[in-house]
Amino acid sequence: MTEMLLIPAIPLVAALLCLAVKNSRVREYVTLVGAAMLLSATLNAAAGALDGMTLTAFGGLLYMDALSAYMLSVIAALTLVTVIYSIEYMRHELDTSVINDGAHRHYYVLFNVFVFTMTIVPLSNNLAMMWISIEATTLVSALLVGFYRKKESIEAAWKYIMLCTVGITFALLGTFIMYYASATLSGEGAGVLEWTSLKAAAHGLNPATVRLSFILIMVGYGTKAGLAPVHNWLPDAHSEAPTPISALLSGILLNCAFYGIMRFAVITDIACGHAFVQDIMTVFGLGSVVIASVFILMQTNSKRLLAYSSIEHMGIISLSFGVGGPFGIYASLLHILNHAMGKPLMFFVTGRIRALHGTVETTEVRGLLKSAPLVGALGFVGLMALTGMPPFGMFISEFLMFRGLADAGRWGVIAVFLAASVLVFYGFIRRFGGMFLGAPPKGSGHGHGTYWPASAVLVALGGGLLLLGLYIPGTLDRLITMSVAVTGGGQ
Amino acid sequence: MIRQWIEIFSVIDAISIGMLLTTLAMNSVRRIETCLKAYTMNSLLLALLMGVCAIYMGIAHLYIAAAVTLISKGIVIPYLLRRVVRSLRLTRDAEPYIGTTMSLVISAVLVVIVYSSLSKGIVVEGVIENTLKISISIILIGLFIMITRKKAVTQVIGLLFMENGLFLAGFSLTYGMPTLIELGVLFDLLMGVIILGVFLSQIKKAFVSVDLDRLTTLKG
Amino acid sequence: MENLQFLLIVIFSPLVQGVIKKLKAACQGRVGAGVLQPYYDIFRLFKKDMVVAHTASWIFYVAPYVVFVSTVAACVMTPVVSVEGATFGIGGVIAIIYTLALGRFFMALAGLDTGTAFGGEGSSREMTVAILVEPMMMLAIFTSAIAGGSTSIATIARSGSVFYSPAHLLALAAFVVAIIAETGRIPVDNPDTHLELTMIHEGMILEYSGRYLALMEWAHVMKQMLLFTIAADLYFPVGIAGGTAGRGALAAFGYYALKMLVMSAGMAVAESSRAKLRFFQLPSLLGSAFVLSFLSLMTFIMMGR
Amino acid sequence: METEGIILTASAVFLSGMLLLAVMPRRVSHLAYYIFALGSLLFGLSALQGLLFADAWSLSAPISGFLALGFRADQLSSFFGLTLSILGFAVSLYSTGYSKNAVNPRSQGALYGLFLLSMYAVFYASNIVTFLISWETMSLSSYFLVVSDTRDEAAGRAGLIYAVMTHIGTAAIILAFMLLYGSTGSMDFATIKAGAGAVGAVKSAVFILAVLGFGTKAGIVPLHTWLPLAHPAAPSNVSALMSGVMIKAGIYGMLRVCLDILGGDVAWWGVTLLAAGAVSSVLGVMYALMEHDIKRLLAFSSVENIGIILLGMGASVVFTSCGLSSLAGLALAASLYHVINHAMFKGLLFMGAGSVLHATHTKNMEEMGGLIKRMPWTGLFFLMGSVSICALPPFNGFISEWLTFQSLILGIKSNTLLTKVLMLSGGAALALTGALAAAAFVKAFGISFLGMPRGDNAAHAKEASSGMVAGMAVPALLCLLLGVFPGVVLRLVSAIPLCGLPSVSGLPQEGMSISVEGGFASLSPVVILLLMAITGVSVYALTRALGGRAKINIADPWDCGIRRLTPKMQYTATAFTKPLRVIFKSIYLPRRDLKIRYAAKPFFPIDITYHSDVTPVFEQYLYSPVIRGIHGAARRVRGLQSGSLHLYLGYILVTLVALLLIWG
Repeated sequence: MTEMLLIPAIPLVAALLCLAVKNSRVREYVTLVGAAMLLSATLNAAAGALDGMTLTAFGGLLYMDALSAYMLSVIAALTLVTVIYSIEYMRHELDTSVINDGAHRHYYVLFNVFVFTMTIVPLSNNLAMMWISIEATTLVSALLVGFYRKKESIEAAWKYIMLCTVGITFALLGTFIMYYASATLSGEGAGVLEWTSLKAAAHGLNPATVRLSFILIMVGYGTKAGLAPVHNWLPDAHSEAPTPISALLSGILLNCAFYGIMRFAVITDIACGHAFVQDIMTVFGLGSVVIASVFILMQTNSKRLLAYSSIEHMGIISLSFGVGGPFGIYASLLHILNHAMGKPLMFFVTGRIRALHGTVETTEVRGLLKSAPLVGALGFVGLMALTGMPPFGMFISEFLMFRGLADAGRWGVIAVFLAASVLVFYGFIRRFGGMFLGAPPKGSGHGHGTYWPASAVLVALGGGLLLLGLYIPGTLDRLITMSVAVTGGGQ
Repeated sequence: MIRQWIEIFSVIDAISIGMLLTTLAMNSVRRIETCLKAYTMNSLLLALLMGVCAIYMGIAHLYIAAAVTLISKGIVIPYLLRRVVRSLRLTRDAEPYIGTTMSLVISAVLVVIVYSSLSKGIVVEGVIENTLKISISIILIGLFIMITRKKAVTQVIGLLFMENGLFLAGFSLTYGMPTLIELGVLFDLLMGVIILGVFLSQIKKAFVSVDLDRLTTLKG
Repeated sequence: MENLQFLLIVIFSPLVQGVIKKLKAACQGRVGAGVLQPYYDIFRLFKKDMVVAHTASWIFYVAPYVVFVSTVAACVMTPVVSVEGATFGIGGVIAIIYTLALGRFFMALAGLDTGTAFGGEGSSREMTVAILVEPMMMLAIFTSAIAGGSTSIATIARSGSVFYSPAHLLALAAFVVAIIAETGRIPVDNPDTHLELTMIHEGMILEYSGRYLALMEWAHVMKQMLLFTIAADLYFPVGIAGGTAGRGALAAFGYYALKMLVMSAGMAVAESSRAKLRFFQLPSLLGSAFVLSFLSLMTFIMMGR
Repeated sequence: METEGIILTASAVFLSGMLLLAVMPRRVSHLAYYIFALGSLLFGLSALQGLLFADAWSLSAPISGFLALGFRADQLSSFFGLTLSILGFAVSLYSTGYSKNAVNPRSQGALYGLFLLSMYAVFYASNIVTFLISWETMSLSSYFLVVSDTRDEAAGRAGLIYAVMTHIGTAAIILAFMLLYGSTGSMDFATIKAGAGAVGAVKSAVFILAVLGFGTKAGIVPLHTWLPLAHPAAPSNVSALMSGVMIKAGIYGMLRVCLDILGGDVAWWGVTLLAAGAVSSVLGVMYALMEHDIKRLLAFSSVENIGIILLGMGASVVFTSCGLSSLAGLALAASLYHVINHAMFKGLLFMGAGSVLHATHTKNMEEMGGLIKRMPWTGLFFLMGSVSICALPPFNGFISEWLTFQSLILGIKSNTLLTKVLMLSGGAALALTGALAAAAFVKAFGISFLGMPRGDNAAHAKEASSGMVAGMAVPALLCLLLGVFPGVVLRLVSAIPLCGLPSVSGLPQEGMSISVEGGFASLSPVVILLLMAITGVSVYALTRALGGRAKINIADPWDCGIRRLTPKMQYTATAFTKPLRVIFKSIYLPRRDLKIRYAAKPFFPIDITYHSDVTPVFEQYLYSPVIRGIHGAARRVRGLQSGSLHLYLGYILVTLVALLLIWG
């Protein structure tokens, strides 16, 4: 109970403190400490979940099982990472007087509120509650996307909020219809929209109704999760937001939205049979992978390129979740973690490139391996990881997805996916490889204040990806397996 | 005895159809003030419908819901929007991408699609049988309006229409959710509108106009 | 005893060369030198001092020995008058051809070693010709090998199985062209000239003198007689000792001498009745020979004989 | 000592070397290569044990609940492991000298170690996921080695093409493996093999994918285009390993999947392999002939040799499909023999090229010449390598090509007309290849090592350091030994069940000589060698007897009396191959441009620039159009993200409506 309530409380308090304090350094440390506490609280709760206990609060409004615990730990861990990098990034912005102190405070307040909203998502058992929190994440992050108040950032934020609000409207409609489906079954009442009770009653739900609701959910949350063909806000928002925020958006926000889809998919799976869910999620997943691959090929702005790669990876996650089975869902969850490590790593790298060269255009930067060895090397690590190369984590999750697809006999899907992955690799190595290799231009790489913990974080992320490529620690393995059990997959 | 009256004259259907008509009207309206009026009308109808249902079923918290809707959608949001519009000195919307007749046709098609796909799929009975279909049609038409309109403000209005439709749907499907949830939803929407207002003025500042054709620098 | 029959080639090859020269002279209405002239030349060269270019490396000094040695080794593997003998198991016809190729390889290197234009020209052309000749020779031999059920010349010769079939005649035709090319005779090369633009073989060994030249020349005539011998074994094995129509050793000698004489005559006539081709017309000649040998192979596969 | 133990120690040695590189100062970083040499020795020891005593060790470690890293050695893996160990040892020795002038020796050294280790992992991987991980690690480490000289823009481009091509190949491999897994339900090669009967329908699909995937790595024409770019761009010690062993990993993959797992008993598979082999060998060597960049020449010749290996493999498959198991064994033995041979001489030649590059700072043969006088050892070893690769007795190349010839001629025993014709045509192709190769390497050795120096760098070249010489000596010696004692190799090869030689009537190795198919042909190279030695001695004696001591007068070469022969007057590499450019112009599509600036037309030119090269057919007519097409399509698709919010909203509406219509 309390340990669960602690999780959202911490960032909320941090936000209020940031609002209060004048000194920018203090703000940073408040946020840092908050993130650290958040992580410890989450892991503590997750440890509980590992022992198979599920927590509830506010009469089942909040609820935590292995899956929520897993998502929360990813969120908390990435939050800490991002805070550490934010410190370096925002200091640089202050020093180069891109922003003033007010904006600095503004940033940290919103940052914490954003984290708060995201922690609510996995905790909410009531599906409408989940919707509210997801919508809340949109509203807060929109302000962060528009942080710079430049033309482009405002445009990006506008598109982001417009598209996501429209999308999420359908998600709410879907939720209503789900409510109706369960209400007609088990009468009115507060418990009607609770995931736990819905899952329990799923067999009896009217398939047609549930199908309609899931279609709406898929479009609604899919928009937010950046699944093609309703992904269009994503490249703009990711490229215009401050780099740490881009990392958060792509690393966990997308997954929060996808988390909503997961919860609904579980119910739909039981109510309408697996085929329907598998087909619709495969369509969205494969579509995202293919479209993203084509866009990656031609992209020269490294942040936009990474944004499209996020679309690709959400596609992979959806694809593998859709195929289901013992491997598919495991792969999907594992891929969420891998992506939450690889994408921030790459975003931070581009952040440092921006600090070094003042641009993120791949065509204008050369020879990073020479001028900034750490950035160059880790950049290559991130590149290989994101393109699903062994010995990095994503290869394992993608391989498990192949296994799932092979079990389902979906050779065509594998073939198409592999073709697309070749394009992705081509685009990545062509663009980023060009940045890292070659001779650095004269007088480039004027050093900027790097914050050593940030460097440590970069190394840690790279190391983590390598580790997950060769060995998945027992606890993690168990947590994921239990989450798979929660979704009812694996039988 | 009122219940019979309501049933005889099938008031609920009447009101919801009224909402549909106000939405369809958006296809032809050009002056932004008028758009706002149409929206206000639409919201008032929604509140009225809730009220009627409250009487019809005599569920206490439906009165609250109706009241909240009336205040937020019928009064607060239009007021906010009007202020924004005034501050931005907007009068007419630019010519939409699709002409009036054509867009009316498309809206009709959307309605047909909704009716067909719902009647073969989801089964709902009782007073709300039509309301649901109408509400989903309203949502789609609202989206369609957003697609055709060029000015940011009119897009926001389209979005608000969608939300009215959404509320109609939610209401007809759930007879008002647990109040807490409902308030949360409303709060979110309110925040959304406010933030949209903020961005509207920022757009005005940055781009000199709120003509959305200019918001196309990010592509590829 | 029969293991030493290769000495016949080593010893008599200059004689064959002499005979060919004599017959050629006869065809051209000259008297010509005596048939023993090549011996005199070789012996004289052995006694002479040597002039070596300062640009030469050790390759230049080694090459003559390698060429000579490889040719002898090839001779050892070839049955001359008798198919009995332990030395034929050392390696079949493929081994023979590749051993000869070793000699050619070093000769070409020697041509490049001194860094003169003639040497380079000679090597370049030699290798070019080799590229066109070697495959066709191989194919011609494949036919016999398949027919004889072995790639060892002795076995092929012993099993006088299906000779004088269309396949064999085609193969023979190709092989004759191969011999002409390999021995550097008209119309492929002109053995008698040192005119810069036409030399192939002579170009490569232009820098040589004294005993090295002697070795080179000797190896060359040995190679010529060796090829005659192989042709005889593959296509006219009549009268070879231990063969199907096996005679005694003496008769075998007789037959062998006769075959050599006939071939020399043919060579002489061919050479004096034709003009040398331009280098870039060679491909058409050798290419058609290649087609012949390929056809022979195909006909054999189709018809089985 | 237990083989597992040896393996683990060897791996530990490698890792320690890599770690040491991280900490040790730049100056002494070359010492790490001694550690790698030691590691290779240990691996070699274990591989020998695996082959001689057929002890199959296996190791495994879990990745997650469902996946495990697994390694197992059977004779096939051990054979390739042995090949790698020998060359790895030699190249590591060589690198102790060569790496001294590397741009970034430490990272290069670490990558080198990783590269070697990953190749072992590929050969010993026992399940799909392990294989793929090792495979990609191998590709990546080699990619980074190719681009390791970051100053070199061309290397960057070569690396890009290499990376993309290899990734395409990997995609095909993954699909092939997934088909195998899907139809047998197992990830472990042994289990898959056991259940291979169930593969059935998709069998041929797997074969095609495997040939495409592994063929890309092996460099089969027309999938070879990356090879002549990447191999020359890499540091020469790495080029030696890439050409010597890495491309054989492709061969290993084909053997493992198509022959070992799927049984390789389908006639048209063999036909396909034969055709691929013939084309690759002929075209490969033809392009090699036209190269003036010595490393590119060697790279193209690798394509040729892969072709020869494939000829043997294809023949073996055909024979298996005809039920002629003994001949199948023979053909496969030939192809495996060529695998180890090519590893030796191509490794040697690349090391030699490396020393030349090291000494003259150029890869262009037109600037070399006369090197044999300044670099006697390198010259000698390069010559030995050239003789071996031209399949001239008594060196090793001859043995394997001889065996290949025999198996192709014996193709007459196969049971369909097509296979008979194809195999003998393959023989013709092999003959042609041999002749072309001879020309190519007369050029390679003659132009760069003989004659007069064509440039200052060549004139002042220095012999390579002792470490490099030692590194070259090892394979050079082996080239001779493997050529003289074929029985040894054949015994090792015959330990591989695929060759099934114990059951074969062909190749009973009676001591020194080998005989094929009950005396169809026989060969005893050692006798040939002895013959040559004896004749050599006796001839020398004869000349002494006839002419006494040689009296040699050193003089200028014959210069037609113009008194000074300059290096410019020598035959150049271009001139050497001119006749072939003319003869085979339909294949080469040669391009020449001749620029003459006149003082007074037409008799007094100031200078003449002549440039001539051949059209890269596959790049120009196969790859460029495809790439251009893809780029064009991608550019057009980008229109979807036009930046118009209305359009995006439209997507949402359309998507929703579509879904409603499909599933609603």
